[in-house]
Amino acid sequence: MAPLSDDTTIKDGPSTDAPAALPGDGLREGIIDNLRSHIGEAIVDTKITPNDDLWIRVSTEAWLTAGQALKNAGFTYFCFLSGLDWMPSPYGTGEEDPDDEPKEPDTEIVQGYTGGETRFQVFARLTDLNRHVGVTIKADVPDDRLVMESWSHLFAGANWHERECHEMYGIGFDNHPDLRNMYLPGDFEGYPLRKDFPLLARMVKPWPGIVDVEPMPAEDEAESPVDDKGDES
Amino acid sequence: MLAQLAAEFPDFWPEWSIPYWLMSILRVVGGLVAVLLPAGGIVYLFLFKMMSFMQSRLGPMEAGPYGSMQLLAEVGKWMQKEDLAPENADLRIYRMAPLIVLVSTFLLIVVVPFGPQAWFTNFETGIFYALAVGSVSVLGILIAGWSSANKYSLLGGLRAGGQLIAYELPMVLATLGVVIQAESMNLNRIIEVQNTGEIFGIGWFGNPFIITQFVGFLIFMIAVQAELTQAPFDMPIAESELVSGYMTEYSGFRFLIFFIAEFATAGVFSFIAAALFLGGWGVPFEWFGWDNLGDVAWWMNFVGPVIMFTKMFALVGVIMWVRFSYPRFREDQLQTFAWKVLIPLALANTAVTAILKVVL
Amino acid sequence: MTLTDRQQLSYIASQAADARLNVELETEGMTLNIGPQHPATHGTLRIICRLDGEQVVWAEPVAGYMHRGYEKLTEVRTFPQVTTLVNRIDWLGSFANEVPFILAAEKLMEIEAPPRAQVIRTILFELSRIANVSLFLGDLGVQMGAITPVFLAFRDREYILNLIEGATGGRFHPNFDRIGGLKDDLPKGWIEETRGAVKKLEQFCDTIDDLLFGNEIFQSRMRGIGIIPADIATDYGLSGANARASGIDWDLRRDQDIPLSYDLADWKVWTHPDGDSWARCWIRLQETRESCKIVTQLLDQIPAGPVMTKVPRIIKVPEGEAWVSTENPLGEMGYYVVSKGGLGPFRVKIRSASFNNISIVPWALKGVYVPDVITILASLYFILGDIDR
Amino acid sequence: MPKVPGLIKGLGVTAGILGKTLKNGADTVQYPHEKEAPPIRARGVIALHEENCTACMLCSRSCPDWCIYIEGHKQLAPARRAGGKPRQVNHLDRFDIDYALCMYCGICVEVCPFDALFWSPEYEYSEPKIADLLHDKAKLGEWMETVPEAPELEAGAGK
Repeated sequence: MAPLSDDTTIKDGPSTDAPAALPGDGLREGIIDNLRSHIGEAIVDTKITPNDDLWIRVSTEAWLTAGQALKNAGFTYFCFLSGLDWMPSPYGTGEEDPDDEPKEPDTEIVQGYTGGETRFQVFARLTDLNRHVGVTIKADVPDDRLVMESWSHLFAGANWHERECHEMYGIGFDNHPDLRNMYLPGDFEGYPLRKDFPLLARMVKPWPGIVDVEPMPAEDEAESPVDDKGDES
Repeated sequence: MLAQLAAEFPDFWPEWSIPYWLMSILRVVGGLVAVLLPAGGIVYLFLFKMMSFMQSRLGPMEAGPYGSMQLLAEVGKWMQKEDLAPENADLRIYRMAPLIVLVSTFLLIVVVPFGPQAWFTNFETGIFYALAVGSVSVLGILIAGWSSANKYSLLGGLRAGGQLIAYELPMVLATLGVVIQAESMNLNRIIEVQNTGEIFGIGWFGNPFIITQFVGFLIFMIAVQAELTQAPFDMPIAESELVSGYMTEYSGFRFLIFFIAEFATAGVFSFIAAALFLGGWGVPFEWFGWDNLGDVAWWMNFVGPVIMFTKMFALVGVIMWVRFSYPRFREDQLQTFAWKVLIPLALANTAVTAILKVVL
Repeated sequence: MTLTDRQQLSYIASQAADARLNVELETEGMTLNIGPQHPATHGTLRIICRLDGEQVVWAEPVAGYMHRGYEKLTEVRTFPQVTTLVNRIDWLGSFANEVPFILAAEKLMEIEAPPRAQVIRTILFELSRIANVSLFLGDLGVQMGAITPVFLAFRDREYILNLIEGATGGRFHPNFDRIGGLKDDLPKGWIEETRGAVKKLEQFCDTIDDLLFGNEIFQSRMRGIGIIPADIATDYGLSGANARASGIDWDLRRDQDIPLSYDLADWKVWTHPDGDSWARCWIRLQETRESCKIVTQLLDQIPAGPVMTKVPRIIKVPEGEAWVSTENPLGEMGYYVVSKGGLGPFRVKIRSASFNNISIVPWALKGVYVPDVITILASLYFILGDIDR
Repeated sequence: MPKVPGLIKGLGVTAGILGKTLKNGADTVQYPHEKEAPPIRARGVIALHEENCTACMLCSRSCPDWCIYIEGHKQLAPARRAGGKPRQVNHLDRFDIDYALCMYCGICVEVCPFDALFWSPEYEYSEPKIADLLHDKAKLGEWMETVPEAPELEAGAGK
């Protein structure tokens, strides 16, 4: 068998100094219109940051068809797929002074770009390698049934990303061939990337940043722990 | 005084007989030296130093001057290690396997002549014997691979079996040319022929078969490279795929035996190659006016081994040089190479030699 | 897409392997665990292979032995603290990991680093690519039993690491990039030193070309093995040199508008039509040469000025979402940063190249022999920290 | 010129390096006998200038790994000017860095407002036991001697 290309040193790789025609916002609007013509009202919301990026949120049911439509429209390159948990963390960063008044934890769920109604969302990114444009596509995951259509038959690479998402967020994927854990042991309980999953490393040890400067004996403690020694002049 | 002794020495040489027991001890000691000295020398010279220099580093420098005692230190380390064996291993033969490999090396050295009288045995069919016992190590390797109860070892053992058998054939065929030219299978006779022979009437340089049998020499050395499982033919060991293949489960002393056997065999095969193709222990007899083996001066028994060792180290140097420079073949590529290239080539070489022998 | 003969053969072999699994077997297959402790897995990847003889009929990588949960850890860290984490994702080209994250944060804050910082960023980015890929080139030999190249690679990578350490203070984990610029300017004499080191690396590329790529044994091991057609590559999200080796002309340094100074240099994006192991390795060799070229050119074009814009002492990133990806040594590495206006990110999705690159392994290993498993894995080039994060 | 087979070329490369090593010596350094000097900026170990520390906890709070432990107490120091009132200062009782946890990111050195923490290129402080890597302020103070001056900057560096 002869080698596919005989010359081991191909000398004519394409050469460019400047980026090839970069996508404008007109192109991004065209993408939305094109997608709307395929999946119609399933597009819930869109957002374009000028000369930068494009977000599209589709309805839960249209997750698979939207992916298919985008793939047909030239978005053949699968970048990633993952989940989002919009609930604010009840634990904070673990860097609170225990002597302080405990703050009321924020429980209001506020979704990011293109909004949403549910606590969990899945989002994925696809790229059109010819037009050099990418799109982030989002969908709500119903709170009562955390299951989405799987993209793994659409984009083979989604297989692993969905497994990861399932293990980290507990979001199931219908028609996924093999939804085992990737990282964690099979009998692991809980979904680590959910905001209500505590990060043990920050729980088991007291924060060393707690002010540990003993006050002067028999002196009032109103003074700030930080001394003004620094501004010596 | 010394000069006088030296002058008188040849006269009583034929009568100077050694008792049988002393001869036996001499032979055992000689055999150990002829196996272990090359092994140690090769490991230090090539594995520690040449490889390091080729990679722009110095190699071991701490144990002894320039790290020359490093091998002894390593031996000490290996001796101390626990003699581990996998739970499911077939213990008796698992423990036997390294010894079989080492024994085959000792069996090989038996026929290598180091001087006109300095041999262990002088078989009439020396080269036949050498090729025959050279394959014994395959048994050891297969046993090691099978008895380790490890899939990597098994794959390595099977690869080794297939490879060593495939390369036995070109090796035999390559020596055939030499045997035809020398009209003998006795290694000492082959050396004598090389050192008394002449090429197109020029006898000044003798007739080392590397010149007339160059193709045979190449095939022989390639086959040796494969027999020794050195890169580019090291797939039975293949540390990056099979994690050292049949040696995976061996540790401590038993690994040491494998290790010594590997390099000792490299030395012994190079001894044989030197005897077959490079004129062995001899210098062209014409230089000193000798006619045949019987004429050779007594001191060749002491100079001969030095010449042999020099040639051996040169050949091993080439083997190691190749080893440190090349990536390895795939198993099927290796078999293809043996059966489709080397064997036809060796057959053609034999045929041409035979025809020329008859014609000339 | 038209398939070449070789690609068809590869398909046929994998199909045959599939068929063999489905029929009643007279012989029993063997399951071989390659890893998690195995010299060819660059760490702790485990590949379960079902073998028929030495032919792989089914293979699956098992990742996760090194999962460090960085996406969770980012939730309890401030933006400057996250940089130290992402350093450790692809630990061979660590500066390159910082850049997309910092760029994403800068995008949310709507600031841009000063031009001097951008050029220095680009230089360090390319230097970490050289450091990363040169080790790949050396390691490639080890996977095939040639032990000399890896020592040469370690030797010459040292020049680059010394440079990175000289400028940033960290050999492997520079933590030099800051939101709004760089931590510090370059020390005196660094530019001259870099010129010398880059020349050495160019020589290293030539040495490797002679020692390894020119070797007929190496070529026979790599040519036509592990062919990945372009459509499969995009399906799995292969990026970087792996995608370009399949003929996909896609390089994020060139094909996106990003505040790095690649447009100041004249360089090439190499592609190869074959998509086999050889192509992937060869592309990386060429890329190292291109990187050397980029660095040499940019060294002359460092503008004068500050390396840091004005940013508040305590950085609070405004609410929003941003996605920035760059062409890292291993492929496309991106960060999807969600900020809620706090000191730290609300969520960071780390899209690492190796995760996608290695997910193709079950497809690519079907029907190949055990020795080819090693070469295909080596040519796909993954780093465990980049898979597991 | 006919193409040299790669196999021969490869042998030539290794032989070339062998010759170069024999002639010029190896590129390696025989470590305990000779040492390479790390660059000035090298992040080897964090040294503490104890007099400058006010136990303000900034470093400890900004440490991503929580590996700095500080304790202190307030005490009276003699007045700065003659006749002034004695000042109240924070006295440092404990300043430990756990180098087993430290990621060598340097954030603590950067945030220190009083110039009490410095990077030293010193690197030979390995310990047989992980617990021994928790170094106290005395040990951290010793490293102050090895802290080099900051390097000059490359031309064109602006403020």
